[in-house]
Amino acid sequence: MADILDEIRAMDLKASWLNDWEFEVIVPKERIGSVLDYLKSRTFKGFMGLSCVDWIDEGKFELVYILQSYDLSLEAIVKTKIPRHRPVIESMNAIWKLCEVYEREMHEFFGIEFVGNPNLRPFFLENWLDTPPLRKDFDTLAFSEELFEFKEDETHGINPPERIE
Amino acid sequence: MVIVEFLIKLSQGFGIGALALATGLLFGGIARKIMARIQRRYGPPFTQNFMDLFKLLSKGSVSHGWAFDLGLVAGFVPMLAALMFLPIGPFTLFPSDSSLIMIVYLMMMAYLGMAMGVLASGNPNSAIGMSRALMLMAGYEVPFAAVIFSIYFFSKTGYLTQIVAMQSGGFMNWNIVKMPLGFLAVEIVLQGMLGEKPFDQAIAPAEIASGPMVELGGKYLGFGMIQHSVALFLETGIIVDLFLGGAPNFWIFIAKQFVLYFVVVLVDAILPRLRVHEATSFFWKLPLFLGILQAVIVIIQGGVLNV
Amino acid sequence: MSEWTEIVDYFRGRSMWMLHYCTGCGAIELPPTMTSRWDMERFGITPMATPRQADILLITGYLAIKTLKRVIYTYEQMQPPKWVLGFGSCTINGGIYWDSYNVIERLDKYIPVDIYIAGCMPRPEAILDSFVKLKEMVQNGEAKGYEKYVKNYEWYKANQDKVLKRTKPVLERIEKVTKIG
Amino acid sequence: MELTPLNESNDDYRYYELFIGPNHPGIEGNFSYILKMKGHTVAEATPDPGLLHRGFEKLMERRLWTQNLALIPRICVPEPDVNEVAYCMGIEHMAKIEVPKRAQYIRVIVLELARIASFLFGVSGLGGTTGHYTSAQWLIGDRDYILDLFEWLTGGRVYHIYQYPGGVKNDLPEGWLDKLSDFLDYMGKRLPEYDKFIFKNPIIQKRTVGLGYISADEAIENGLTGPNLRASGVIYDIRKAQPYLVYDELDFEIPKTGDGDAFSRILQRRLELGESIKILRQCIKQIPQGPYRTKVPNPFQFRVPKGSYYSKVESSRGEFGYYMVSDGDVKPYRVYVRGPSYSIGLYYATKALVGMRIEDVPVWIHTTDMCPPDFDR
Repeated sequence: MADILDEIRAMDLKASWLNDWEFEVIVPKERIGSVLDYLKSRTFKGFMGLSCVDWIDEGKFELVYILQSYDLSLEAIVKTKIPRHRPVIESMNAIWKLCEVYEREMHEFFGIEFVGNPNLRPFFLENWLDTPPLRKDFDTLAFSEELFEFKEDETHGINPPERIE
Repeated sequence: MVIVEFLIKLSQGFGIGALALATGLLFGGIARKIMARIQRRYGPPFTQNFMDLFKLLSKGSVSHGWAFDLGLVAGFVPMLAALMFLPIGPFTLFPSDSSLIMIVYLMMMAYLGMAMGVLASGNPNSAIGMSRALMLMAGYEVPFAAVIFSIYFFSKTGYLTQIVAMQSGGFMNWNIVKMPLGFLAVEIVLQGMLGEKPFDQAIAPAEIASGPMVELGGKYLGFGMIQHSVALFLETGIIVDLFLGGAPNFWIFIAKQFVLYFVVVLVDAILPRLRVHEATSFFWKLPLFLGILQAVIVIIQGGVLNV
Repeated sequence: MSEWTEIVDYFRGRSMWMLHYCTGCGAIELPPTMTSRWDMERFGITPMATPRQADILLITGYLAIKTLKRVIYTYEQMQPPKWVLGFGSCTINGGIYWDSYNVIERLDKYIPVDIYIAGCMPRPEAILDSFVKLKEMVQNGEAKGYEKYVKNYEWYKANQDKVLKRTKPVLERIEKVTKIG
Repeated sequence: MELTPLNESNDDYRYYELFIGPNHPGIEGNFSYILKMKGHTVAEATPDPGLLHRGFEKLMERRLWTQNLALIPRICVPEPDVNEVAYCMGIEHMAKIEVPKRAQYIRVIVLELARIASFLFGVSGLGGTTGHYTSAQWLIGDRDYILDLFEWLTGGRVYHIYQYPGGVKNDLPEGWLDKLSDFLDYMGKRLPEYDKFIFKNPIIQKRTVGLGYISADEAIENGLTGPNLRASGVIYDIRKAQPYLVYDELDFEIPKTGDGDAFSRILQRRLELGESIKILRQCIKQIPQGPYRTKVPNPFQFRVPKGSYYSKVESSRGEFGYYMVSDGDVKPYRVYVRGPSYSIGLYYATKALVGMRIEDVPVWIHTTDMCPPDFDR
């Protein structure tokens, strides 16, 4: 079990255990494809999820790939950072076809471009013209107040306030 | 005097229609109650179907073009017309010497009319539903035809009143005793005709959102409901006349009908729905086999042995 | 004439077919309401599969913007008389999602609601209670939400369009870093 | 006038579009597939999610760590406790809070009860889809006994908001375990009836056996988890492989069905239900006395140390994972939720539904037991 971490460290990557079954690997952006490919060949066949963290002060997006090995009962968390002002990264759909959907979601919620993903159409949101909503600089409360115009005093009575006969 | 006779016939016709409708609705209500009890519920009042129909007829409705309207009329009128040939207890409005064929033909016409109407709505769900209904019809009409053939051969007539008369004189004269296999086939066919599970593919709500009825609303659905109630009366009624020896009066007639329908409801409560091609191939296996076997037996009895 | 209306209203109240649009979490409390423990068929209320056949539109919970569009389509396909029940706090004022960017705040700005059921989530008793209340309202000729929709159509339409047909960003794109929360 | 030729090369005449959902009785929740149909057969399926999207991940960044406990059960409605437990376990790991043994047992009891409730709900959905309404009514009726137990324990029928970092909100009420044991006896009596009525029903078998076969490799490649994965023959259960809470002290098996078709998926759930009952019985016997929670600081000052963690729990649908990032503030910096239905509902379905007849689509959806809220979030 420990040797997988040694192997990864031998590739000049930072890796550490989070608990008995989870370890994290920090990978530079250019090598993410080859590292994921390597991990897949080392029985990490299950692709569990793709997440993104918006480190706004640092000006970086951190992409987090969560992989699962059913043979070793291990979970690998692979992290990479990309610049926030120009978020472009290669798509992983050559390794897992499934990635396509996760990337489509991250594209919609963070505005990250995945080079090589053929399908980055809108997914969860319809007619979305604002800042991608999960970015830290998107203010959901202001958006909600502006669009839905909800005011406390309107709640009384169920009639349209004006023009009621 | 012709006019008086016409008026009498007309009012009798209306009376029969109303009676059939009321009986059908009541049966539906009782079936809902039985179903609820099987499902450990209290269930609606058994008059619920009357209220539903009244409400539907008082509701606004949207038409989908003239073919839609015409189709519903074409689905509803032959059903009523078929009713006029059915001996209900001792009474038949239009005695005809080929009433059996007449009824079977008119019933089929009604379904085809319905098909034309709902297809005009343009909703793909109703198209799928109707194609399923027609496929199912292709399934159950074949064993039904085999049974009708046996009846014909056995009774040497298509005159329903006469078939009923031949069965008079006690239980042992009923066709159910003489042709048990045919009756079994017809009871299975009835399940399909009424569209009860496992043969409710046409209106499968979870698959195609109630199929042909998907675009029917308000008064149109009300007419659909009338058609279904009349069909329920007609289809159980024809089996009572063919196999259960008719009835000396109206009350016994509907009691016999209800027994038939009760079996259908019980089966409906415990079985899920088949796929449509499975249902059709089922009809072409067991009921058709029973029907043909019955026909063969009848031929051997009547033609060869001269019993 | 008024007696006839009273009779019609009486039967309308006794036979209400329901279309439950499972917009949100509330859908989970509907099966118990329909089934053996609470059995709403006692009151003549049956679930229906399509909007054409339904009298009641039961909105079970919050509405995402995308759902709102479908709900409006559904509502407009239903045939009068029709009534809307708003189920759960989310339909009243956004509930727990009051600050969400994708959940509308108040349902009756977009379609007329006859009865609200408060709570998150309301118990099946509350749903049945609202049905009984709606029945009384219908029988007394008070539930006229659908007429209000026709009368104030422009008002409703303007509200709907504001949310559904956005042509420019709602907020100005802020380049500078703002503190959230 | 020129007519468009009606031949093979003209696709418009061969296909039509059919919406299954969002407002369709055959689909679970508010979710939609746009099917391109040829006759009665599906030629292409496009999922259309987002109808339930509430922006949970955004809202959680705006609320305190403990406030979020009221928000997250709403991610998966039929089985809300999984979310609470996964989230609390994540906080406990990052903030290094010890959870007393009794609290861990209570969590196991709650999780397994929720699993049974979710099973009953799922199979009743299958009953509704195949037109087997009687079974749907019976199962939902029985599920209510569980909801009553939950109501007694937590005050809520559906959403419990019972877990708390460091343990649970309050101790088991007096006599609760006896009632639970009564319920298990009742369930034990009902199960053979269900077997006869549903799982041995020839028509249910006819409709599900051989439908939507998934091989083991395919299941792994497409990110399936939980019973769907195990039904394909990959025996992997987080409760066994990476035991959390007190699952390593309990004795239970992972049943094997392994045919990979729709029937083995529901059968897998049915067999796991038996194991859940076994677990619950052991918990009733083994649950120790003691405190039910570790005190944590005032929620307004409750800060989780800097760091990130992926915590996961085996739910009745598969792996529920929470990837949580803290920057040492009173609010989470980022929480990512991995719903178990995500990959099967949004990705695998586009491949699996192709070539299926329209009547099989809802049945397939219900046998995979997908839950749209957990991928819409």
